[in-house]
Amino acid sequence: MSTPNPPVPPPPAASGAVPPAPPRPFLSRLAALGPLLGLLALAAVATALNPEFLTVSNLANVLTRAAFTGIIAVGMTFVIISGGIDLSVGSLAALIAGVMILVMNALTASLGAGAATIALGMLTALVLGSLAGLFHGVTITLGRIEPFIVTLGTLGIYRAVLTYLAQGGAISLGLEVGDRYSPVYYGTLLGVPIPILVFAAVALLGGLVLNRTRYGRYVQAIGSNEQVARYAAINVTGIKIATYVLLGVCVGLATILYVPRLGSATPSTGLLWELDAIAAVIIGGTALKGGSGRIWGTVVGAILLVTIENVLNLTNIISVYLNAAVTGFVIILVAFFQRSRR
Amino acid sequence: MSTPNPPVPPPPAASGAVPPAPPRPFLSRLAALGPLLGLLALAAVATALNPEFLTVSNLANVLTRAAFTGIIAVGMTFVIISGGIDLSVGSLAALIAGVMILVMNALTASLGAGAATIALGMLTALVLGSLAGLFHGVTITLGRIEPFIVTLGTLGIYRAVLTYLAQGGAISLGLEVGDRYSPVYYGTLLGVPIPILVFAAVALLGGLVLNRTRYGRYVQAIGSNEQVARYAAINVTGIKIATYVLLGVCVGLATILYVPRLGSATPSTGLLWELDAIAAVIIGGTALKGGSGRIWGTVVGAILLVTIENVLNLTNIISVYLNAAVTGFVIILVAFFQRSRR
Amino acid sequence: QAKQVIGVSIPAADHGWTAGIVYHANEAKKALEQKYPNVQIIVKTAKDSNEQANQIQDLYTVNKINALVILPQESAPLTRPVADLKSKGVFVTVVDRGLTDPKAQDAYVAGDNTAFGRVAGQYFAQRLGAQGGNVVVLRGIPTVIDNQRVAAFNAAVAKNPKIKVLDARYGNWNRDDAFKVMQDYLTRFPKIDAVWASDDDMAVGVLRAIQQAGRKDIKFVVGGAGMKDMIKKVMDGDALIPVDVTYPPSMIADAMRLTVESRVTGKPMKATTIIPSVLVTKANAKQFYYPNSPF
Amino acid sequence: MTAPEAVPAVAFQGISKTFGPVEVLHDVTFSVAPGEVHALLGENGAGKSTLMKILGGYLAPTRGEVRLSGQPAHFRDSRDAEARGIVLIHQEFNLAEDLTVAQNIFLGHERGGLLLNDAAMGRGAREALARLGVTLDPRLRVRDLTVPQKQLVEIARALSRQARVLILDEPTATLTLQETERLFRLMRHLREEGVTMLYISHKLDEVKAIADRVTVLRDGRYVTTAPAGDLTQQQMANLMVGRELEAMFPPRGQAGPEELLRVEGLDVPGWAQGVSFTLRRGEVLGFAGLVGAGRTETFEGLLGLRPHRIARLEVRGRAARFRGPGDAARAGVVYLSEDRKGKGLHVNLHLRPNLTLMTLGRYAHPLLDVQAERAALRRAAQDYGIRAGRLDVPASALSGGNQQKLALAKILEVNPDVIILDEPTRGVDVGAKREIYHLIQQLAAQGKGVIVISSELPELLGLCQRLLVMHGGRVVGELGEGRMSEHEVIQYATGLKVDDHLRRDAHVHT
Ligand SMILES: Nc1ncnc2c1ncn2[C@@H]1O[C@H](COP(=O)(O)OP(=O)(O)OP(=O)(O)O)[C@@H](O)[C@H]1O
Ligand SMILES: Nc1ncnc2c1ncn2[C@@H]1O[C@H](COP(=O)(O)OP(=O)(O)OP(=O)(O)O)[C@@H](O)[C@H]1O
Ligand SMILES: O[C@@H]1[C@@H](O)[C@H](O)OC[C@H]1O
Ligand SMILES: [Mg+2]
Ligand SMILES: [Mg+2]
Repeated sequence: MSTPNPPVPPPPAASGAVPPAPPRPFLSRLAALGPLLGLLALAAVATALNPEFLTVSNLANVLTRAAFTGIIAVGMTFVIISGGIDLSVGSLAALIAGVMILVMNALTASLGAGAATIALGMLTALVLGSLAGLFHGVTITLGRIEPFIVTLGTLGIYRAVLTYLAQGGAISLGLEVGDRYSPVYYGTLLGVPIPILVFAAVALLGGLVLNRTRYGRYVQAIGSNEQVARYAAINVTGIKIATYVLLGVCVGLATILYVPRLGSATPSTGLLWELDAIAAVIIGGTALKGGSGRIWGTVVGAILLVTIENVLNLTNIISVYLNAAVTGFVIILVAFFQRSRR
Repeated sequence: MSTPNPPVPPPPAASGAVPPAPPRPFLSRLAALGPLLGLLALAAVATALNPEFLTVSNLANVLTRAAFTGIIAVGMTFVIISGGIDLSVGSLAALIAGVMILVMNALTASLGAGAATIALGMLTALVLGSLAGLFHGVTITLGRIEPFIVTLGTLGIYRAVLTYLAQGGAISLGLEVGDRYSPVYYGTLLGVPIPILVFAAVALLGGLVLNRTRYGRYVQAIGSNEQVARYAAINVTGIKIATYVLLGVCVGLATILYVPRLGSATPSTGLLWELDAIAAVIIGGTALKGGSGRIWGTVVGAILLVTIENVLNLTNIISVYLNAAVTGFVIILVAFFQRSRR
Repeated sequence: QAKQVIGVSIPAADHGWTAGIVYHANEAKKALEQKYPNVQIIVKTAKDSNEQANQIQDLYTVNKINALVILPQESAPLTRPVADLKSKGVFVTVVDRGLTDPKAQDAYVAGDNTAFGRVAGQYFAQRLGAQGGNVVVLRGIPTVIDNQRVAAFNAAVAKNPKIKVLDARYGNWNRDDAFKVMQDYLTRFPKIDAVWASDDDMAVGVLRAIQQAGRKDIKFVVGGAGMKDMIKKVMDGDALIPVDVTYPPSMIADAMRLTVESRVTGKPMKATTIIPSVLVTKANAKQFYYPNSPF
Repeated sequence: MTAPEAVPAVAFQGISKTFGPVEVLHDVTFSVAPGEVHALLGENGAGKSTLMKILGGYLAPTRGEVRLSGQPAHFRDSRDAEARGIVLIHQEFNLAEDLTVAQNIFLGHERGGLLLNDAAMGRGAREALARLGVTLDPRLRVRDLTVPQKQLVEIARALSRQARVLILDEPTATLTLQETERLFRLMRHLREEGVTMLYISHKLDEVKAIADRVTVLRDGRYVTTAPAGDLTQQQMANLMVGRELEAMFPPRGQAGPEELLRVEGLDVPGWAQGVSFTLRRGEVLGFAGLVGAGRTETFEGLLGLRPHRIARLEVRGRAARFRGPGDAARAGVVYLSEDRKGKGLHVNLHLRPNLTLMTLGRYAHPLLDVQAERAALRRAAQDYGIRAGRLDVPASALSGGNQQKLALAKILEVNPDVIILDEPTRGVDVGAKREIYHLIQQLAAQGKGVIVISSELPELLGLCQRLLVMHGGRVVGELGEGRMSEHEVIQYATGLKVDDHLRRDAHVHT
């Protein structure tokens, strides 16, 4: 099996047994851009309704907000592509926020309200996130329980534990640490808000991992056909667990950015983020049943969802009661434009 | 290979290859009973904690409450088996409740507060439910949009429209119609509350349709492999649309039973019912990716979910903050016991 | 005179009381804009704290508001975002659910949550009298104001040692949940003398559950906030609903009016305006009855 | 190179395998010499694939062991076996449909460091395919490939590994002569390099052509091993079925006068153009052509499964229109797909619902009569010789050939007038093939019209009264009984020859 020149003569000219593929039809390429076009259309409408939409400060606001669920959605993309789902991310974010604040408040006594305390708080968030992900992954793969069930269960558990820690009220970050920590959300680097930078980094890294590493390849293979992956000697269990851990880390990261924003955790922190994150992934063109997907689509999806809300805030034409209806309508509309792909 | 009689030739000499089937392994049968065993175990614990659990009136309460999401979950079972999902059921229930009440209040003027008004109100509910289902089905199949997206969109739309109709407040049923209508929820037949009877009827019918009719078989075939179903001359589009219509009718029916309970519809009516309904289906042993499932499992799942809540209310051992944690834990536990099936 | 843009940010109408808030805010907007042609009022509703934080950011960045009237979804999470706006020169009036740091606001208009619990508690203590009785409580959703109310209620009820609070569970300010919790209370406790539903929406569910069970042991139910149907019952002398405790959603209109007036006239606004929670009885019920409000 | 050497490359020693309560391999012992092509023969369900999966590390034997070059080998998994140089080309495709050709070929063996080197893998995939004489864009998603293309990818994947022992489980089932010939050339080349090959096929002529030695399994038991040269095809067949097999092809019947189906000017955009033909009662009409000639797509178009245009369609003399297979089935026209797993059979469903899927109306009164369905299944299992350990199992538990029989049984349940069979004997053993041929003739004798699309020329030549040959999406030749010969067909199929009366639309290009 080594000869550089193929031992078989080239096929006779007449055969053409398997003709080369025709170029991918233009329309289907266009459809893949569906969510992006949707976002651009929405932006155009928004600008027409209120030119303030296009100001740097407004766009910065929009992107910063998209960062939280966006970062989570990047992790969720991996989970969904591998054929899984995670309903617990919102609750997990709340729990992480609560524990992280408690840890930082406690550490302030010994370490002061400085960088060390904040760093340890951040570490707590990441460790907690990955532990939760590990638990999900192990229960789903080795425990052989549907991901929907496992994470529906932990959705309840995490939020309840937070409510318990907060005794029904709020867990608030000490003022001094809060001030030291606040640049993580409110600060900018070269004029760009930190959360946007982190979001961009996570998205780029996510795209790279998904499309250019073995791990990403295996995630797609598993989601496409678990049996085939197993036959290709891929460690299906390990890879699947890793997707949940990855998502857990993303949740931890998002929480790290989120805590300085509001400086507290309450029983309603992160409520329904799971829906937003999953919606961003699906709007972005990843199929719910897994197998294939794209990170940039997810990013666009996350931004799109936030933009709808922003546009609604910028204008006054719709009854306040109907906001959710507009959001729903736009979501369906955008999906309609990318539908021919499937 | 000789007799011309049937369309199919007689056995070739060599075949006779079919030995009688040995009984199905006991353990796998047991695992299929997972949710039921879970329910029984829970009931045992509940009785130990508070003997009141086993009283007729408490069980009647539990089953009556289970009826709403239970009826919806029966419809949801079909949708999920066919490979779909519907996130909008809770919002749809709220909208139907609102419109139904408005219709009945309006009709009271002309038709009086009698049976005719109530019957037309019920008809409205069923028609509305099936129209919504039709919209979902058509958009999903002919519009080729992921069911997750379509129903996430309508989830927002329906609730927003209700909020708009109620101007944010409550839409309340006229007192007189309310009184005439109330037996539909509060009444009993041979000592059994009406909602329980309806739930039982829906469940039986659902089981029959799923396992013993052509339609049910087609639903399973489509969920198992849509392409194969198409090649087998099954009207995939029609059957899929029908599952959503069926679910819509179930939502209408559940709402018919629900409205007399509180006599009003508010923006929080039916909140998160979709999660309960889907959870009931999955806990009952239907796979989220479709292809196969069982109605009785769904019924047990729906009852189980309500029972957990009931048990928590009947005892005092757990901090109120942690209720949701117990629910989550029990859900995972039950799933664990039926896991070996997969 | 320069145009004044006032942002009003309130919770979405997710239950009766917040529906009242939305209604009164929109009514006040109409009235105030009519009265002051130079004033523009933008009313926004938010379904959770996060969305509300986004919303006030948008009101500032895009609508360039001069003043903000806000009823925060939750206290702690909105403190920082509101403080941020104030630091940028926006005049801030906070309504009802206070912020955790009063420095983040210019003015505060509120119902009295402690009084809300206390007034109800006092009624229980007095009404159940010497022989006392068994009481069950339905709480709202886990929030600071809910904690305040329950604490005040418990403190007031404790004055009567014969009263036993059997249990307190969340009904989430929701009719449905209250119905279920009450059903289970009725199963669990053979003798209940009175129910503190702590909210009129929840009282609706409680009444239905009692009616269904056909239980005669419950002497009365107290809700709260002043929903028109409940006020009507008090007015009509319904035995089960002898009293109500006010917590009027019209406080949003008061806050808006006070804010606009101070902006237009330049006169300073009072730092704190507390709208007391009072006991509604058959005698005074008429003055709390607004048949046209959705709440 | 035919004599078994002292140390066999592979030795099976007393291998048994049970699935649940059923034992499907019983004490199988034989050995394979280094550098030989060793064919494995046996009826459908004889246990060939199971044995090969054991060798490939995908299954563990219940008893017995595999020895490699004399050393006992206990593989933990397929990766372990691959590390020892054993590579298996699966009978059922094992491709991740969402991944591209290149991604599948290198799945589990990606090239590159921290970041994957997609360019290198693309080149590697192209080379691997080129060795098979295939030019296929490695960036295509496998989902979008035709069945034969998938098979070629599957083979290319195995070839891209450094195999010392290569197992080919029915690699040619979906290939035509040309690809098969190319594969054989490659196999001979590998043999020269000392690669040991195990080869499974139901095409006995191929076995004669490529194998050095032959081992026969019957009902999971070892029967015999013999040099391929010492056995005639007839003898091989007899050994497999354990009795004397009579003539493969029954005598052809006579087509009646009545026209059952008339197709005029059928276009399936991108695949076929101007296809016209008629089918008469009692006729068996063949469609020949190379892979990619567009036969499958022509009929998928006809049935309304693909976008298509048609100038005129008549069923039994009446104008008709098929918007989908439902319309066709109602008109008495059914189609058996060549893609069994993807389009033909619900592998996750049990046998019973599979069998009755198209004829549920018969069992609905209005509730389905499950007893009657079971009876139908028992009858079909008898009639079609479907061999299964148990009947209450998912279709996936059947061997490949038995799945094919079930798929065939399913469409014939409809009792149609026009039966279109796309590769009906793909993966079917000789005995069963013969049964299917008899079945086809019998259906024709009952007055039905049968269209057979097949890549096995002998089959078409032995069965059909008339043969249409397609090339490049057009019908280029029509051969009546007199003119049917392998040579003629290939002339047409490769585009070297076009019938005059068809030339008008058949613009031939190379
Ligand atoms: N996973 C399984 N579970 C149960 N039975 C199985 C399983 N896999 C194979 N079998 C059974 O084992 C027997 C041998 O199957 P196998 O696939 O090895 O046959 P084969 O010789 O390759 O047949 P074919 O020529 O049709 O491919 C069959 O009866 C089949 O039904
Ligand atoms: N990947 C491809 N992309 C575009 N066109 C293709 C591709 N592969 C094949 N074709 C075209 O598709 C047509 C039909 O291919 P297909 O292999 O299904 O034909 P077939 O005659 O049914 O072959 P088979 O012998 O497998 O039944 C041919 O015209 C060929 O040019
Ligand atoms: O929404 C709450 C309402 O329901 C309660 O009665 O009073 C306080 C409000 O914030
Ligand atoms: Mg096989
Ligand atoms: Mg073909």
